[in-house]
Amino acid sequence: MNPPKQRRASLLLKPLLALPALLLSGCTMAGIRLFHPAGLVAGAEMHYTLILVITMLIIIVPTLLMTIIFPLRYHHSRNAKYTPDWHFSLTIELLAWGIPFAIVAFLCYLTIQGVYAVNPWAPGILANAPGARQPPINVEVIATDWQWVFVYPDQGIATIDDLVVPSGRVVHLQMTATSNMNGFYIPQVAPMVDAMPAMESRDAFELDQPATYTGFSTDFSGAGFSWMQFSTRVVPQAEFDSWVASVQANPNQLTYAAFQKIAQPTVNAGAKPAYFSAPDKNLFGEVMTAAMQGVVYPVPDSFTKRVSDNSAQGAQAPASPQ
Amino acid sequence: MQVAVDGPWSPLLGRLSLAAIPYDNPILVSTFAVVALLGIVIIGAALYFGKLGYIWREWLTTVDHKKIGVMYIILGLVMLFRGFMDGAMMRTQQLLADGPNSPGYLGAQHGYLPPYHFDQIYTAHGTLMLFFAATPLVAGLGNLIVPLQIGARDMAFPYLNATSLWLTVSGAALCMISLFVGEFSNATWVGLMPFSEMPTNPGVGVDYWMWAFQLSSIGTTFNAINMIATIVKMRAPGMRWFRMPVYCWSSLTTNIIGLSIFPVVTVALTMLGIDRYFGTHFFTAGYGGNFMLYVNLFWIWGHPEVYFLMLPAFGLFSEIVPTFSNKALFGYPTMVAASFSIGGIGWVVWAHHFFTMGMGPELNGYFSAATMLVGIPTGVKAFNWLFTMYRGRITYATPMLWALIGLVLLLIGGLTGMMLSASVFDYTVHNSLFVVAHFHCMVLVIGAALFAGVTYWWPKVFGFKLDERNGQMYFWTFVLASLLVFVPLFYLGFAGVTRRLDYIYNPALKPLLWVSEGGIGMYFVSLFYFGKMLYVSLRDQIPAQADAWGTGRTLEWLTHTPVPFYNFAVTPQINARDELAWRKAKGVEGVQPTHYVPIHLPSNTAVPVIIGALATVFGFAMTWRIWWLSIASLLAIIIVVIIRSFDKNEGYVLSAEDIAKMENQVALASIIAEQPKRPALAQVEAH
Amino acid sequence: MATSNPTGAALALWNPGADEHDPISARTYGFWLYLIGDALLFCSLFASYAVLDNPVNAAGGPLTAQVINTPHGLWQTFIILASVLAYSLGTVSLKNGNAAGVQLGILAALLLGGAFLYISGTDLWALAAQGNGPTRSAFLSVFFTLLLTHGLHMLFGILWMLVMLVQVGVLGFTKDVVGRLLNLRLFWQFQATMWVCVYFYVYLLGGAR
Amino acid sequence: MSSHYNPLQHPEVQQGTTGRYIAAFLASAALMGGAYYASTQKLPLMEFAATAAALSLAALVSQLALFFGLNISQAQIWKGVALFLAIPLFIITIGMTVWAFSSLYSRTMPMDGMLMSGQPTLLQ
Repeated sequence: MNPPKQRRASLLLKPLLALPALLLSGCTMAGIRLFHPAGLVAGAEMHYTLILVITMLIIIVPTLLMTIIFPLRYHHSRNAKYTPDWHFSLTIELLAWGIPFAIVAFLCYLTIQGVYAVNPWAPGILANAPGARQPPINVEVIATDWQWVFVYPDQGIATIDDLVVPSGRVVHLQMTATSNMNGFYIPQVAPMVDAMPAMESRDAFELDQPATYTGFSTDFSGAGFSWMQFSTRVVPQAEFDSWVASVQANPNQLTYAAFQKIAQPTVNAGAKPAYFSAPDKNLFGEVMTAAMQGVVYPVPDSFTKRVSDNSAQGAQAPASPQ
Repeated sequence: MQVAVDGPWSPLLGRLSLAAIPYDNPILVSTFAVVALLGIVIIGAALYFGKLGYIWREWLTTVDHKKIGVMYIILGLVMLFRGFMDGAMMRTQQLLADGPNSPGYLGAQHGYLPPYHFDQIYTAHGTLMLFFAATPLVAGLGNLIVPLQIGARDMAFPYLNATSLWLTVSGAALCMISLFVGEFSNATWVGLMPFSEMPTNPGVGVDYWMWAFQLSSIGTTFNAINMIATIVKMRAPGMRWFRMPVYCWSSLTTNIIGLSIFPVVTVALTMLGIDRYFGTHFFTAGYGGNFMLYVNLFWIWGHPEVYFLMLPAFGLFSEIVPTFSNKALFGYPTMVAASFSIGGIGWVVWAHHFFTMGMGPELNGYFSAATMLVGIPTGVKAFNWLFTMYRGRITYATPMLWALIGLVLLLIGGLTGMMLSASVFDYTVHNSLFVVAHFHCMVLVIGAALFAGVTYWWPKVFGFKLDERNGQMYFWTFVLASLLVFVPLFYLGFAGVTRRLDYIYNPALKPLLWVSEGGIGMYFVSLFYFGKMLYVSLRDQIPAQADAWGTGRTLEWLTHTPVPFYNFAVTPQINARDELAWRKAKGVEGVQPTHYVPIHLPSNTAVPVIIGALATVFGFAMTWRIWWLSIASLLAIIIVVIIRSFDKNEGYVLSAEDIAKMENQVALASIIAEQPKRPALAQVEAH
Repeated sequence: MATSNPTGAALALWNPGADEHDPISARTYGFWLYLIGDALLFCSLFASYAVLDNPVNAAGGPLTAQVINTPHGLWQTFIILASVLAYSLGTVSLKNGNAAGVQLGILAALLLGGAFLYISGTDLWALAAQGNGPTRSAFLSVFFTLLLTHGLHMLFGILWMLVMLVQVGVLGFTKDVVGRLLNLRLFWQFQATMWVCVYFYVYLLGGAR
Repeated sequence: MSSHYNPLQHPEVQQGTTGRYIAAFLASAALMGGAYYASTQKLPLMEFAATAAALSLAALVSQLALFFGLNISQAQIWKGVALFLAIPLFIITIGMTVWAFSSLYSRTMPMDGMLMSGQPTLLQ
């Protein structure tokens, strides 16, 4: 399935799905992020969703109409035709099983196709993407309690809560976590994938237009979970290169010891970013190994019992040792 | 081998100390005041009217399936109320804590609940609604109606039945105790791993959750065994398999599911328990532990559990729609086939709850496709209900209204569920409010079915109908409230709002949150009408007919209203599917038996309620690590069971004269009437 | 009883006395259902075992092949089968109400069960004493849990047998006692069946890998 | 009435016979002994697994048929049906769990790659 056709389909179908949303809350339409996918992966997700929904509406809408019409039509006051003993019809039963079966078969076919298209480990849809000819940008993602650490092994830099990637390049993400499971998600951009301690998961996306998105955790991981956001900035290649150079010049180095301080439970309200040069080459592996050896970063009692005070502290406290 | 716990521990009281009582939290203190006041009023009233002995003799120690059913339903409704209050608090918190400039009250930075408290509230909401509201309501209606519909005297194992009830109650009691002593779990109702493990969650909250869950699931397993054995072994003569009402079929499938899934979650919880108590490493991240294993085991239970609750709802619709369409159920055999298909498919789709965890596309593809298959039998059921209404004579009594709205909700929930089953869509909304809205649609189907069922069978049990006028007001306000609460959640989900947020980052979402909060307000209005409905019906008590709705078709409407505690004075002979409709067609629905034979009934026993109380103590002691008390209460349970097994009591016999008297004056046999003491039989040895 | 409807045909509408169901068969059926639930409990343990029997989950500790004693396992298999045989022969004496025969069968089954538990217990104890206790790794956690779950079932069965020894003497063969004896036979037999699965899966397959 | 009811005449009491039980014991013990014998024979893994599985399965069937006395008579049919319905669940629980985790392990736990080279001591 080639991408341009897909986008056309999405453009055509989008208003259909958006209509009720518009009616209900026109003012917040802009906030309904999933109706504005960016990039091929999210585009494919939207595309498949729309086809699936429309296929299902083929059966849902008539059934809904019947649900409304039958009780009205056959209300006792209307004296419509009444057949008290009619309780079986082979034709209707065959249709009742057959039509859903046909529709479900089609949906199954479509959804399996879709699964391969957006498989986060190796999205089929990115195989022929414009950026596929260039080497991918590799980013290692470590979810701590409750911040995101992004390590760029090829560039030798690291950031907190700030994912910067060049446009027109495929981005490969490798994820793990320190002590709790988190869900990595950038709506409109990348599929949701869990970041899990002692395990490694992956995600991938490519965006061709510079833009800024918000990402966050989707899997509850404790008291600071609601604040666990990060910004995703897609910038032109040249800007990315100069940004990398500026971070490389940063004197803060992300050794494993420095990381252990960062990984202490911290609420980074407002997702204030921090930048590091020369991260430990094997930081990702060391975090995974530590998790496998049973290292956890326990949340101090003060955070759990009186987190209201602490989230305030967290907002003022430096997000990272600088 | 006890894992060292943070903080003080003493041999006598374990981790329990005065600091465990949250007297500094105004919300909990006021809740405690209300609960304590209610408790005092209820006990005081019972004392004042001299009913304490009656409650003990006729209710707490009963083994009558109808009384047990009623108590299940009372438990379910009380817990439904508490779960609803939790839900209201959550929505209010999200409304208040919206955006960085949102104000904070009662010591919270945003909103009025600190994250830790908020997390406990939604955990409690999920746990209570599923295990202590929906499950008891489903089990209660099943207990009440299935033996009546198959013409049985009681369940196959009345004593086990009471034990199931009291184990469920003990789980609910632990949840209630956790409000005022210590804390509840903050690790969500599914128990997130490794978050629930000792290193990251050292408090007693997870233990409370674990034991409440464990005790109630043991109760539910027993109940499932009992129901299956009842349906297989206790059917009245002539009640062949394909003469059983569809509700019994759906009870059978549901309990087959229940029996097969609950052991799995028992294992998962036990593993978590020994992790927490003995320091093993099943679900930790380190030492080779695999927390995905918990997720896997949990959802092996968790997904069929959805159908465990859903199938009885379908069964209820299948009873109510024909009655109020005054027409036989359309497509009975395919209805049965669809129930079994749903049960079977429900067992092989669990991994769609963790599409985002990193299984390969072949697995995600398989689980997506398998999940979609559920749409086929569910669609068949919907069509069969529609064609039952087609060319019927429909009346809009309250149960029918609930059934109709349930059908509409099922379509919406089904559509969104089919969307979610496609993992390509799930990647965008997993763990979002869209999911929350979807499964609330589904539980509202269950809720609608349960309200329908309670309204429908109320007159059979108590002898008078619930007030129609207030019932309909309750219905409309409830439906409006549900729409207001949950439609915005779909949109919030599309906006990318995650579930379980105690703070929402985007102030632009305020209008939607307000709509949702308006729905909560509307729920309070509907609650008022619910109370008014109860009050008016209890005040007027207009006697109902045996066939209370006039168009009943199944066996339970054949016996007296209110139903005597012995169900049928003489066991009916079954001649057809929809026996009562058949008798009406033959003009013999009023023919009563001409003579009676004595009925053998089991005696009441205090053992189940004692087991329940000891189980509560056991759970509490384990939670607080009071080892001596845990061992003592566990031993006490075993000793009580052994003592009971030496009991020679063989029940009692209701003489034919007694039956004749009660048949002429039905109120004497009603389940709320106090029965005179009847001498027990002793068991004799065989030779 | 039959009654006639307006058309005069005889219709059976009521069936006096038909509510006397067969209590023993309902009871063994209910217990059978419980055993199926119990089998699913073991089944989830086996599934967990299959997942955790993996070098990743051994965390550097031993795997199945290093912690089992296959010949011991074989002896345990024979012992538990013999125990079931003893109990079953006891129930053959039940056919003609021979209380002494029943008690003898139970007693033999009980002693053999005790021997089984003794072997199991000493093996596990020795393993834990080597430092390979259940807290060593996730694999050992599931290994111990699987074997101890089976052991706890056996222990419960032995307790039940003790109670039945007394009940046969004190109460005689009442309906309840006979029902319990039949259920206990199912329960004890079920432990042997589960042990065959454990022996096959853990001792033979696990040992071969 | 239950007072006239002789529990010893119940078919489930009367069904047991000494011969059948002894046969059950001998069959099960021989089959399990055979499986043990196969384990001492240095067979290739798959071949041994198949042999041991077949013998153990036969031992289970012999217990079901001879010890439990499961058959399709009126007294036992519903037990048979219950077991028949449960067997697929046993297979699904174990089989699909193993399938899911085999995929998950190969994707999320790359043992021989980065980790082993980084920390060779961990898993030794």
